[in-house]
Amino acid sequence: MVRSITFTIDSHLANVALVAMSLRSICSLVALSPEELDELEIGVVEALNNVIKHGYDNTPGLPVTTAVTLEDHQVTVQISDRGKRIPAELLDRARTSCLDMDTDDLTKLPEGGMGLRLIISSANSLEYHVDDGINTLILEKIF
Amino acid sequence: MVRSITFTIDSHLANVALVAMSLRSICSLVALSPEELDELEIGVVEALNNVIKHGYDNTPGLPVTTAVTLEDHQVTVQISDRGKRIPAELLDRARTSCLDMDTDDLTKLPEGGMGLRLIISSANSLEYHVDDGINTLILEKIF
Amino acid sequence: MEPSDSDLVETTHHEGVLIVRLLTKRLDASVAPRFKTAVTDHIASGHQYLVLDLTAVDFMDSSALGAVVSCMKAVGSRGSLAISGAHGTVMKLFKLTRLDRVLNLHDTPEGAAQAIKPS
Amino acid sequence: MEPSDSDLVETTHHEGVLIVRLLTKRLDASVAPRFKTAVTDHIASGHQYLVLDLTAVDFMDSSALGAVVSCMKAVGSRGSLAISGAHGTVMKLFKLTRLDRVLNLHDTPEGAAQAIKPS
Ligand SMILES: Nc1ncnc2c1ncn2[C@@H]1O[C@H](COP(=O)(O)OP(=O)(O)O)[C@@H](O)[C@H]1O
Ligand SMILES: Nc1ncnc2c1ncn2[C@@H]1O[C@H](COP(=O)(O)OP(=O)(O)O)[C@@H](O)[C@H]1O
Repeated sequence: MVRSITFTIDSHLANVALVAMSLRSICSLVALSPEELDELEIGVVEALNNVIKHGYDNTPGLPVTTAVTLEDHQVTVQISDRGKRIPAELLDRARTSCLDMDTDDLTKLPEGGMGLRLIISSANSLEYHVDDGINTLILEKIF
Repeated sequence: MVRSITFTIDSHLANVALVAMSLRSICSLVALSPEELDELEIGVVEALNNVIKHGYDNTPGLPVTTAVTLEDHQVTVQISDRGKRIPAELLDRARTSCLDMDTDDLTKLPEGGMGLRLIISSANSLEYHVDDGINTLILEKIF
Repeated sequence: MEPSDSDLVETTHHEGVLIVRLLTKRLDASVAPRFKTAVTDHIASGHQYLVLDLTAVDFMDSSALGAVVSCMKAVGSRGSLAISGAHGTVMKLFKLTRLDRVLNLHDTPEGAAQAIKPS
Repeated sequence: MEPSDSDLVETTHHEGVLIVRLLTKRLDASVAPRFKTAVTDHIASGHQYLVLDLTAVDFMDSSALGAVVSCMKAVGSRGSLAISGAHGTVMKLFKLTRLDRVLNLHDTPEGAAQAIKPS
């Protein structure tokens, strides 16, 4: 059986937890492992934070939707917004660079710039497209 | 801090659980007691089932939205649909009748007709209005 | 019972009583008709002493409650129906509707079977 | 620390080490700036040996991870920062970024304090 639900929040960082907690709870209906659920939660939270912080420049009151589809062996999460898009070159670069930090010099450890790579590593596949000013990120988790 | 999220599902009874589970999980952010949370879950599930079964006559593919607002001492749930409305006289009657079943004659125990009364008893206040063909039920739980 | 109900209920026999164990956490309107048919089919095929074991059920709505009432009526006075493992919203619903006064409620399916077994 | 941070962190002293215990289940972008300021204020006011106790934290995102890195840098080589109670997504994030190799990770805040206390 395929079940679907869409979560809509206003662009405020404190609302992201509501989506994350809801996603976690409904994923108990399918056989995602705790490990895979942790990964997916991280990816979705990073994507929503980015939409609010970068896409909407922290302007409150703008809609962010997260559509979740549960199937027997797949969870699909589709995040849509009307803000600025993720620059294609940054997404491409994140796809090919790895998440390991260079820990040789602690004074040079990065304090940011991990989000896109976490989003990519959270899913089995990632698609991103812009149509009529609507940005859509699709994460597929297969199990 | 006030946090809000809107859950949108298609009119299929199997999707109601997604809203119920999501509602339960986000309510852990406020100090609702387990008892109060059980009551609210029952009320919301009955209201959503009624929209799908009676408002939409079990026609799939129609939207049902559930907007939840979490405040320090209040949870507000607003359910909206574009189906048939709850007949005013049935809602009024349910407001004034109690939920006790007459258990003297087991062959006459009711097998239905409990939903509206459960919805009413689930919240501290209930409001229902129809605007431009949109039915809106508002449940307030104060704690 | 249809094979398609194997995700919903599981049956065992205990001292002449049929124990119908619910396998779903949520007994709601989306499964209530199938649940009702699964149990009333057993009754129609001759089982008069039944226990509905709700230990696994964390949530129940009024459609499922209606199905339980149907099962009671189907058994009628020819046999007996008991319930085990009711808790949380299930028990809440039984109490709100005062059905707890007429339902034969027990902690365990074995205890329930013991209480209603045909002599 | 601002009084408004009393819902976020709680501090105690243990053998010359400041233990900063997180009180929130979710350490995410909505609280990461406040968390960072709360801890770096303690460092600026002279605390050089600190334990961040993350026992209560069930979820962490990259903003909070960045705040932890900031705290490490603020302590620098003048003192020492250790972490206790990392689990679940917190540990997952430390491992994914390989930060687990440089973070001083311990099970309990007392164990962490013991390991870094000034001699
Ligand atoms: N949704 C978005 N809309 C616009 N720009 C984005 C979006 N997501 C990411 N970016 C850009 O990509 C950069 C890298 O993002 P990320 O890897 O998440 O790190 P961080 O958010 O810590 O900067 C951001 O600084 C921003 O410039
Ligand atoms: N959302 C709705 N839209 C239209 N009619 C409704 C709605 N909710 C309830 N009703 C009407 O009110 C009646 C009583 O509802 P309820 O108390 O929930 O019991 P039941 O659903 O078991 O019939 C229903 O049978 C239906 O006729």
